[in-house]
Amino acid sequence: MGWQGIIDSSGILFTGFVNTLTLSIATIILGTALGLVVGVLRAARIPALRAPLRIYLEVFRGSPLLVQMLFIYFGAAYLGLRGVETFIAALVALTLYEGALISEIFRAGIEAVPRGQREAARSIGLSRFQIERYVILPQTFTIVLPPLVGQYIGLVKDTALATAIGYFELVREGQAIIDRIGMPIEVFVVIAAIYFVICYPMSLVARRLEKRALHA
Amino acid sequence: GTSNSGAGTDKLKEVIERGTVKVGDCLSFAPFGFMDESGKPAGYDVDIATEMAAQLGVKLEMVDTTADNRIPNLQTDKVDVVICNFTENPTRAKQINFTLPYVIAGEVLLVRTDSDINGISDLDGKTVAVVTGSTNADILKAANPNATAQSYPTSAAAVLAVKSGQADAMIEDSNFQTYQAKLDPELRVTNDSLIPLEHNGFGVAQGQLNWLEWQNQFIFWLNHTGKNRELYNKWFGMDPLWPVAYE
Amino acid sequence: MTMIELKNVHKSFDDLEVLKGVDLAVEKGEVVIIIGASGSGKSTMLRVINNLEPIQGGEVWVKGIPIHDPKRADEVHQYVGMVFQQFNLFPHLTALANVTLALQKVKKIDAGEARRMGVAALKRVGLEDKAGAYPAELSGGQQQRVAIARALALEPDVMLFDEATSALDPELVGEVTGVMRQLAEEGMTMLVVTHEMGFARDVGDRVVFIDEGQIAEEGPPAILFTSPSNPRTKQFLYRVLHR
Amino acid sequence: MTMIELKNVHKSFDDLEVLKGVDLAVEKGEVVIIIGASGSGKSTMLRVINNLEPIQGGEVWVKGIPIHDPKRADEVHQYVGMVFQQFNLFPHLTALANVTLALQKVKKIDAGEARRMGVAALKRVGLEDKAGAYPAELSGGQQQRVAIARALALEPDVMLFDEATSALDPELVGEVTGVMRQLAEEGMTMLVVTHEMGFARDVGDRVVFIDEGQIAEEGPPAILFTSPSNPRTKQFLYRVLHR
Amino acid sequence: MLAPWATTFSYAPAFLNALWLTTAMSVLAFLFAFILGVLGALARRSHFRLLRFIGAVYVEGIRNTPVLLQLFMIYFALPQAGIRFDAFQAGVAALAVNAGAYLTEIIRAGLQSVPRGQLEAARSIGLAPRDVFRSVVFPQALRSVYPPVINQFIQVILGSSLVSQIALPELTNTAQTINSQTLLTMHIFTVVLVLYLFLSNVTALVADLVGRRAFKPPLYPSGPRRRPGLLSRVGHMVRGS
Ligand SMILES: Nc1ncnc2c1ncn2[C@@H]1O[C@H](COP(=O)(O)OP(=O)(O)OP(=O)(O)O)[C@@H](O)[C@H]1O
Ligand SMILES: Nc1ncnc2c1ncn2[C@@H]1O[C@H](COP(=O)(O)OP(=O)(O)OP(=O)(O)O)[C@@H](O)[C@H]1O
Ligand SMILES: [Mg+2]
Ligand SMILES: [Mg+2]
Repeated sequence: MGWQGIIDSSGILFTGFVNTLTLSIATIILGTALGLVVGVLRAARIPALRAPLRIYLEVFRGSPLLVQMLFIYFGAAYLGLRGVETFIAALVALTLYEGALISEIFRAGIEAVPRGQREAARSIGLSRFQIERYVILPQTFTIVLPPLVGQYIGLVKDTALATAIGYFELVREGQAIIDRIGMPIEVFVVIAAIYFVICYPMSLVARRLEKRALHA
Repeated sequence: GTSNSGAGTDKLKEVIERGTVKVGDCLSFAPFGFMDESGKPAGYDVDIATEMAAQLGVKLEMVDTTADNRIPNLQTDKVDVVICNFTENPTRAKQINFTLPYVIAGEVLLVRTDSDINGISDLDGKTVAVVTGSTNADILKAANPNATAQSYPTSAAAVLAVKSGQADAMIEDSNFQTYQAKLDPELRVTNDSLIPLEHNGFGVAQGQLNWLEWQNQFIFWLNHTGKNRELYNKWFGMDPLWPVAYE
Repeated sequence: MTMIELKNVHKSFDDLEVLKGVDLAVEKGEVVIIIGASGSGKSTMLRVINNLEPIQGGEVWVKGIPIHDPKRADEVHQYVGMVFQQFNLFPHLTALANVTLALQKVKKIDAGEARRMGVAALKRVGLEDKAGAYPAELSGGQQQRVAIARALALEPDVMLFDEATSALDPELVGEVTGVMRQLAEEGMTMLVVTHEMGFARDVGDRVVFIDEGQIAEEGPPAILFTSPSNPRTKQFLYRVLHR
Repeated sequence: MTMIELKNVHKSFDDLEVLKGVDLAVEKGEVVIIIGASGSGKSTMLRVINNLEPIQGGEVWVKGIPIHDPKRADEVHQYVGMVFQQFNLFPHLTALANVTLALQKVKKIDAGEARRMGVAALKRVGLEDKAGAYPAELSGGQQQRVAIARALALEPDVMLFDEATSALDPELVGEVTGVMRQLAEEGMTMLVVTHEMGFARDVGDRVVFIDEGQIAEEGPPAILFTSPSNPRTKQFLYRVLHR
Repeated sequence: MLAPWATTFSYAPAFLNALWLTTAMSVLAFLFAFILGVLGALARRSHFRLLRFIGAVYVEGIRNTPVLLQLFMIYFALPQAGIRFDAFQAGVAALAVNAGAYLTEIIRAGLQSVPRGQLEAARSIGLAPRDVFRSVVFPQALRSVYPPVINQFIQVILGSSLVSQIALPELTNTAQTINSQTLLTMHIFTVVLVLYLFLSNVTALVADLVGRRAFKPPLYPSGPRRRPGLLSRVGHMVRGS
């Protein structure tokens, strides 16, 4: 049967590809939104939020994503939360985890904006919100973009862990094919190639952005 | 946590009104459940689920699950019924309800053809793949304490471990194992069952008596019409190893 | 009319007391030059007036408003404009957008009118033709003039300059002091921290010498520069003028 | 004795020709001051002499060694020491270790003797008490003096200074020019790129004015500063001296 | 109320055993990864085009595919080619190969980050190229890579949880097994989460103490004393303060 078996399985591979992409894009959107909010709040050093945000960050950055995912998947089940299916559990876990990492990117970006910018903005009477919105965040854009794209690459790869709670993304589909036709090396190489095709262009973009940021 | 899900409500009515039945099925457990070339669910359990939807007159919604998720899925009402080679035992029955058995199995060892393992007593110092959340780790420990269990998340991974030589043997349901051995000439199944027979039924959440009753009726129908035997033959290429009731 | 009044202002950073009881009153139309050694507290004094630093004691009044009262502190920005040593232009906005940002967002002036006012402010500093340029495309002197225009557009009653020329290449200093001279002539009330002694002599109505967080001596430039009475002032002037 | 001789040196960066045929001879004990506008090629000339940049044409001789010959180029470091604008001290080594590194690694002098020589070199720049300090613990002026000691310890015949004081705060400049003055008095051959005109006048034997990659004019400071003949020199000096 | 916790803690021996496996695997993997990282960085800076190419393929190939997949390749697929690792060895190999790619880039960047002026000053005092590297470039690079290297170590510890998927009874796998037996999800995963947090924080703390002592002048400028949490201190180190 040989490679023919893999070619015959292109339908299942495509399903996996679509599922991986769906989970990745959903996580990119939600994780970035969460990261932005947390990053801005942390940079603002609001005393009441300091400890809770800090705990959120330390827990999600300091423990394995896989454990978080299992915890949320099984935990939600026993907390009586209805409708937490694999996709939702994977999405929630990935969003919380990537959101923690992304928030640090935003925070670093905000803190890289020179103090003088904030002072000048206050001097012309802008409000706290206006300072962030019109002066600080636009300037962080070029700073955060390269590491952000870098983080997205990690995120796409991290979606592979959803395999462990039974989400049919690429790696799980690969196992399903091996289950039927064997040939683990060939199947895994094909899966790796698909990931590479998604991630490598992102790496190139990240690198180009980084160079541009350095020269700006 | 026990069920806060369906107690008191009439699940049967609910399913018919909803127009869909949500069936939890293990899709990494060929030929009971798996993904075919085009990525669609297929297999013995899947066909039974399809038959069930037809008899209910509703649409089928397949929810993939794994062995260790069967009970949580029922308890949190994510599925209406689990069809996944679910072995009945009193401990589990404290958390969920079981139907009558629809398929009966022994537990056998799957080994490589060239292996010298022929029974449980040959497992001294060997590694044996089991699936997390199945009863097999306990069976192994009781049957031969000198063997080491390796706990994989799916049956697919466990079979792969035997094929690639990462495990010396795998304990699993005889139906499943026989099918695997038929698929791959490099694998064979040992003869003797490690335990008294296992009776596998559907699982439903506790307290849904109408629903449970309907499921039993459905299994009775499957058996006495010969539908069950026909499907078994379709997927396993032989008659069931052990007969079920009311055939 | 007294535009700015500091009464016994105390300011510390952690354990370091930087302003140790400063009293100062600036009248409308006055140009006050502030001199003193590095670290003496000149910048801190301006920043306190502009509510960029909280104080630990004393009072700060701007046009009769108690800036030391946290509830009213932010009103200072309606009356006081500040120009920083490092320009602090917003690099992602054009010169014009730098000037109009606060007009639109703070004063809620509509875009067309804000634009007209912004161009007028740029004209005052001689940069109407650079309205569309980004800060990175401007020389240091031009950047600082945009920063002045940004403050002027809000029509402040008082302008604070903190070493507005000392980050500039020597050739460019004249551009900016020129604009400052012109403002002084137009009657703007100004507090100016500077090391440009020529400018101080020409333009200042009064020179204030700060030493270790206190006002050690003050007076008209003609007198203070030629015959300072405080020995510290003497020493400082000697070092600055004879190097 | 001619210590350094440049003959028709050409140096380009890609398409940009930075040195366009430079001729220069420096005699033993001479102190040559190099002045010129920013970007005129002053630094590049020193870097070429010190074999930090390859040249595209012409010859560079140091104590009779042809530095333009790649095989002998590295010998220059035995005779020439260089002090950079940015100090370039090794941050992970103490002041003393900065000074003794080359003594041990290049001259293979044993640790004890190297240490004695290093302390002596630090003493010459007035820093024997800072032997154990790391660069980050020293002021800019002290760092630059350690950099001078590092070069001196190798007993060079020629010292190159590239704006050795222009990264320093004004108050600290004197520290470093003081050491340079003293070296000049002791008879060290020196090439000095500087903007400190007072120092140039006092210490220089000869002033070389570089304009767009060429030596436009040279002569003793007394003459060149007061009555330059080249109009470009005049313009440059006017701008530098009358600001 | 307390019964679930009592049940959970009755598994203490299993958890401790698992903790040990996780630690041993992480430490071994990190050691190999560091060696791979140094070799990779040297390859990528080599004069030989082929070595540079191999280095690039290694880094890009690994960094653009999931670790889980790399682990499955090594454990399930390599035996097909006659190369067999047990679960522990496969875990060590996968984590080392993966982290090695990141360390390659970290170390390469560290070598590159030494300012040009340092090289020029070193040449000006006549140091030979070998001494320039040994006495000037390497010690400075080491300082600048220390924080991100430690961070990478922590990533290895956290990443080791993936090895649960090939049935090695490390922390995560053990948790899954106990969970399927007891269904005490909240309790069991809380314990595991705490154990991972403990491991990563202790690593950060020890690295911080070592960093403070091992480098002269001290790695962290003795500025106004702040008290950031351990992990964010490493984060701070990582961003290269
Ligand atoms: N944010 C701060 N935190 C701690 N100390 C500060 C801060 N800002 C200023 N200082 C200290 O306060 C003192 C006065 O600083 P200030 O900037 O007002 O001096 P200055 O007179 O403007 O000096 P310069 O001429 O150098 O600008 C200095 O010792 C300075 O180190
Ligand atoms: N590494 C390089 N690559 C490309 N161009 C360079 C390089 N180094 C210097 N240049 C260019 O060569 C010219 C001469 O530079 P050089 O540093 O010698 O000037 P300089 O006279 O020392 O100026 P300054 O007073 O600003 O230090 C400049 O136009 C500069 O941009
Ligand atoms: Mg100041
Ligand atoms: Mg130069």
